[in-house]
Amino acid sequence: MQKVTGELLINKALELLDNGTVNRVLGWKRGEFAYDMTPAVFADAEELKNNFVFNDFCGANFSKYLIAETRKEGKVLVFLKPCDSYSFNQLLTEHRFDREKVYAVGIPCEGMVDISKVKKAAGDGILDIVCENDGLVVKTLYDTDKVIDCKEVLAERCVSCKSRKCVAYDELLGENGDVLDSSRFDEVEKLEKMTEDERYAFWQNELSRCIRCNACRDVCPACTCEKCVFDNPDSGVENKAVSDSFEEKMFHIIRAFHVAGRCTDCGECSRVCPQHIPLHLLNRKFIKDINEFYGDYQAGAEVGSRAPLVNYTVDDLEPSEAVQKGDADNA
Amino acid sequence: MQVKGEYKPLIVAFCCNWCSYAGADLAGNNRLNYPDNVKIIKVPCSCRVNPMFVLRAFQRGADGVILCGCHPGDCHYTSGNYYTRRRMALLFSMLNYLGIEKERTRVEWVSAAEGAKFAATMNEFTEAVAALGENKRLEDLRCKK
Amino acid sequence: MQRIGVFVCWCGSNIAGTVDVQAVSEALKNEPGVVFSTNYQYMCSQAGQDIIKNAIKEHKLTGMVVCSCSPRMHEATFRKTAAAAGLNSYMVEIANIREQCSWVHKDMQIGTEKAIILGKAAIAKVNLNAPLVPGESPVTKRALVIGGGIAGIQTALDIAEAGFPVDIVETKPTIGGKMAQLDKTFPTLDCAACILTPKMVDVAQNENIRIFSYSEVTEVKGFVGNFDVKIKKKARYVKEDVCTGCGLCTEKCPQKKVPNEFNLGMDNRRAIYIPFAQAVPKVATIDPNACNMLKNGKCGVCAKVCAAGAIDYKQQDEIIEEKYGAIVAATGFNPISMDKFDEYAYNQSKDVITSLEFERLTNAAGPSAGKLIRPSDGKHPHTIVFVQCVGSRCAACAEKGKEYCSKICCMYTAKHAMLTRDKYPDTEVYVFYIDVRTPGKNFDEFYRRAVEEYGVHYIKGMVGKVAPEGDKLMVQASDLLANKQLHIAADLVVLAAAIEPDKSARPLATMLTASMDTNDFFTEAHPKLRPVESPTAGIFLSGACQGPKDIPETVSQASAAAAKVIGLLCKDKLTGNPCVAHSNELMCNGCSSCERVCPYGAITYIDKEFRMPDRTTRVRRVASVNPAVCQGCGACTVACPSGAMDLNGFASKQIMAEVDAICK
Amino acid sequence: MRKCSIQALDTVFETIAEAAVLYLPVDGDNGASYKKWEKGTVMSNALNTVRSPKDFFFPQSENLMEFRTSGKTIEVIDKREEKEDFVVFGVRACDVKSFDILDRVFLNEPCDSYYADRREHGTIVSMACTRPVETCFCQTFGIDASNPAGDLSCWKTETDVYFQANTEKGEKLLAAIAGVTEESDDTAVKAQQEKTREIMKKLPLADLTTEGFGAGKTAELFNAPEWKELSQSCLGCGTCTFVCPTCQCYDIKDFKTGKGVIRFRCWDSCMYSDFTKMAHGNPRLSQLERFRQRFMHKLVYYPENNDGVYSCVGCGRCLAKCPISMNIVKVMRTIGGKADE
Repeated sequence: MQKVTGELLINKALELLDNGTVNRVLGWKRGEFAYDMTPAVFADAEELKNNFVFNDFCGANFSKYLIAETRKEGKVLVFLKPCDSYSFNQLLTEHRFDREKVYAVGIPCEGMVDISKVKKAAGDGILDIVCENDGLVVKTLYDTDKVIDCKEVLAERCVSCKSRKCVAYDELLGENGDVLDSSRFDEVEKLEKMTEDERYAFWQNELSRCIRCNACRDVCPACTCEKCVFDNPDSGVENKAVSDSFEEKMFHIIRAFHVAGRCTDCGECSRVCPQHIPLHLLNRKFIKDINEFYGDYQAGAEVGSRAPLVNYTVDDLEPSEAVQKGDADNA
Repeated sequence: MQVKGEYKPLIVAFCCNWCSYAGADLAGNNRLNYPDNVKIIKVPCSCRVNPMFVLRAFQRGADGVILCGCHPGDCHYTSGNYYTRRRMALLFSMLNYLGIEKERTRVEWVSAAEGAKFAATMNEFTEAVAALGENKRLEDLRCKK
Repeated sequence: MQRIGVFVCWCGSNIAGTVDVQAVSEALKNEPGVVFSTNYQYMCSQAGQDIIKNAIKEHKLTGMVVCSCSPRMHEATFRKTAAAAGLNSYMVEIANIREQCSWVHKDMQIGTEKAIILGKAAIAKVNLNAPLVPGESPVTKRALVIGGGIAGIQTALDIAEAGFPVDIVETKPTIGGKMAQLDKTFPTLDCAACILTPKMVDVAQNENIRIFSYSEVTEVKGFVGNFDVKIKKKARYVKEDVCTGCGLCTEKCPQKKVPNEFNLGMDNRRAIYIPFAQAVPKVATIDPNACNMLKNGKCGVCAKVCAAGAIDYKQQDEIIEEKYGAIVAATGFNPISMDKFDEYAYNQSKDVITSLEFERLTNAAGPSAGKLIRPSDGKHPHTIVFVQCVGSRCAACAEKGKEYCSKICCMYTAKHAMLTRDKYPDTEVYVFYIDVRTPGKNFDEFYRRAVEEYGVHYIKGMVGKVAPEGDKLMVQASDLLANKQLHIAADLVVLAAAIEPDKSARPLATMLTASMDTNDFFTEAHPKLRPVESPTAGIFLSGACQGPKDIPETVSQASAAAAKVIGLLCKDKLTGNPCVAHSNELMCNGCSSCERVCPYGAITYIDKEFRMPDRTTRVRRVASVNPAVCQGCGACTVACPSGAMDLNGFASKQIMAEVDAICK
Repeated sequence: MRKCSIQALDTVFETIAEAAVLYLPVDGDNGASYKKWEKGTVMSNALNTVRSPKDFFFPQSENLMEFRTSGKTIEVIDKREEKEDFVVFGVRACDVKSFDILDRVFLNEPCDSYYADRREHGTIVSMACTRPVETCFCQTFGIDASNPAGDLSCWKTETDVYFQANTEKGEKLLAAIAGVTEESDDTAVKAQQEKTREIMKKLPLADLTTEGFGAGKTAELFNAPEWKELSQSCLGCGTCTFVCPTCQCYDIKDFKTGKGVIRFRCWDSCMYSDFTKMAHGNPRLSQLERFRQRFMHKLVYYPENNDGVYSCVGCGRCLAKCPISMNIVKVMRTIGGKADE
């Protein structure tokens, strides 16, 4: 489904390695199966040719890796999908890495595929997946080969993609897309329309599954604290495992609050949650509220913009009005 | 004024040093009653109140949390309460989104001259929280008993 | 573990009437950390304080809690008591059991129970208190005044009179500002030059004052008492110390067609010029955009005629670095551009002018030598229409005007109308207004004179359109009181343009880390109680850069700012409030969130090398709080996601301990 | 061997639930998880639960004791609750093996009494696999998915369910359900096993071996240069450890309730920067060291201390759940291959 091929990316990487622009490449490395790509650093042309891949399963957002990568010698090449480029800008806004040490190549993205949806559609025991045009040919252990329309198995975050526009790059491969008029707040609205009791029941059910593995936090490009408050015994709120249902709420509320106005809505948190908790619905609530209360704001759309929570106007909404406004049930 | 019945909700009130804490003092000077279950914590400015403190209070058994600060435009530090306003607008909206009763949280601007407003606010807030009953949705069972 | 003493005050019957003080001191005895607990009739009395002092010594207390009246009453008293007995003042916490307990509850049992909880919360906090020592910093005894208008002049003179050196930085070649361009001043009608120029001379002659004219501030670093400022002295191609101001060069210069900004472009000056006769410093300046010698090396007339040899075509911009203890912003105002007000035909007709241009037209030193003429044909105008509130109070048209009232226009328009009628009784004068605002000493009397004695036609209503027709200006307006449309064939239309802060104020505010409102006026530290100070310590505000004001108000504010500066410079050392924010560099991400919410600009970033846990070293950007500037509001502590930023005296842990104690 | 019809399985559950609390995997929106059986509960056919069943014996967090303060006195309260007998039904071969691995840690001296308590009250009924998937590699560790251990082994065919007791507890349970089961031969079971073993051979990870790992390989593998490259992608989250049936690290922490202190233990992850933090800090300072620790422990240190038993059972949960798809298989392929040369 992707419009740019892995081959094109490999050639670009080889060119930049060869002409000395960069000395290594951050990319997706082939896995055991057709869908388990791992972010990896390629310094070697052979390795790049053999193991670099780009396909519908390359969801991982590389922006956060740049914090560690830019501390190394030399310049690194990074491929940025549109949503990654927003995180890239947000990290730059917060001075989290040195722009000079990165060569960013923007690439278009047609949306990534959620492997669990593929498994549901094609059955267990996936042996191979081949992308053909806009379809996936899935070979399984127990069933005949199936052709699945990519659109049917898009990751949730890609279904409601906010932008196909790369907002940060040194060079662009393919054509840049547009900011989309997405329906990403529909689910939030649905929740807002529920009664208080229904909402509580919904979130109780979702959050109670949390195992506090911290994957959502550790993958999040906005969560880049040197020391997270939840890991810091001195913070007074540190906790490791969920001992009481309060703790998972505390963790998710505070985490969402800490990234409020900084979250670019890349959707990595929900992608990685082993318990399938729709964490993006927390972040999106903040984004939606911010847009409605203080005017549209897209974190990472540009470098250096002032986040809504470190800003104000003298005639901002009162908290009581805000709660009313954000509560469709009672509005 | 006391709340009817046996159940007395616990209210934590964060008051800024310059306006609201002085407003609470004025309520005392004027002998204006408000429920004893309201306990005040002094902060330099309402903007010192971290959302974590609000959640902490609920965790430890508070039934309602109220923040009081200078009226917008009157902040001793010029802009602190503007940040408070944004932070709490978002936090409270989020709590409501999670199904936590919105009547349990409030921000009220109380100046040093508004002793009567302070007392009235506390009376009214306590009543509103009492009507909800105990905080069950944001409690930590380990802190109960 | 602390050793805490608890002192419960009866306050006569004020507390003891509704709180069982004995029970409170007994109950608190068992709290963690408490080694001593007692109660007494009046803790704030000498005898009460002695009890505290003795207990501190006898029980080797490391902290204490006084359960008494509000800390707003006696916190300072008990801190001094503690210090007198050798205990750090900041190890004292007050449990407010009077105003917030005994006085608001009537039942003894309820009052006692609450007092105990408040006491426990205070104890929980003290357990986490740390001794704090206020920081000290020296004060550089020199002030910088940015802007050389009447505000800057007055501030500088007052500071200099008190004996402190002052530097004035002015972007124009001369000081004097807007006031130097005015003709008469309301409501006394004395001539502006007569009262201003002696002050300018005073400035020039005062040994404590240095004037950096044709200069601008390019960098400000440091903090209250210790600012490091870079000033760029722009090349004027004339040696300031050599030029005698004789003016010969300005007569001989062949380049005659340079619009004269001092007269708002209504006449021309030469490429080398002295803005006006009483300029200070009275030194010529070469306009590099107009001078043929500087542009293409062909001329050199001024150098030839200058007997003093002051011309220096090779002069370069010069950067001056100086230290200051205080900085005063006095950047003033400008009338807004009339470009967007097509309805008044300002850009179509030379005979539609602004009030400031009118000032120049009526000024004896102006382009028409004081004769009121139409700029288009030099004829005497017989009908003049003044339009008030052009761009002021313009909430509906925010994209071209200002929401606020410019404050001075009502009065100067009355002045213009009155002076016109006085000098040219044959001239009909109309003033269109929304409201006439005259709330100053002798202001309303002044306005009434214009109406009653001078027969100025004041018409409530706005002008809808001005259309040039032949040599007339057709003014279409509504008379709201008579409820009819008016059509006036005017010879001259004068627009009372709204005023706005000078464009240099915004970048300056950024350098000073001083806050501004949405209109780019500087924000005061408190709108009522600290009107001449910026929230940023050591930065003071003088004149119209803080908001529209007339000359009397400007001068009084300028002197007030000077008084504040003098108060600061009198001190040898500044003692800070130790309850300030501080950043734990190991946890700081360098994200700038705290810097953005700090109202005082107390936070800067430094690159610092750290030894990382994995034995490598890394240079990281971390926040650093200047304790001399921080006022301790705590906004940064919540903006910081990692919790690296915390506040002395109100640490997160302390507040959480209080929460825990209350919620037990 | 005894059997009952599929239709009679509910009766079996009912009978078991009469004497003990019965847990079994139940399908949910987001995969299967163990739930308490109630009348009408339908057992999941999913290959495995999202979370491993180790919670039954080693819960994510448990209160150990409580200290209550009153004034300046402290009272110590044992928080241990009276345990009920319980049965976990439908545990797959890999997960059954994980209990053996946990036992070696917790039941060896000094014995962990909290764990032992739960273990004693629990009976494991396993369930043979028939449809392994691509992430399965239990055979690498010598586990036969078609022949699971446990107190009572179980095979489900299209029509019947077969039971075989392996331990005393299993015998007891089998006796308890004797009324609703009947004696049977093992023909059907054998046939199913044969079929499953054939499928196992076709799995993409069927060729994965433990060659190059095991006791005595520390010196050889510890400084392998590949660790650096492998660990670079690791986010340092704890997903792999928390879904892993054999990871057994925990932290003991105190929680101040306001009235006292609850001392509890909770799962910890060697991937975390604050894992085993001591007075001087963390002994494993970089993510490389922490990453290496997890795999060295599973593949070298544990077998070294436990008669060559690896502490991975090849359940494949970490393969499915790692946010960036780095996992033990990739480690084994990269490092193991190297050590052989």
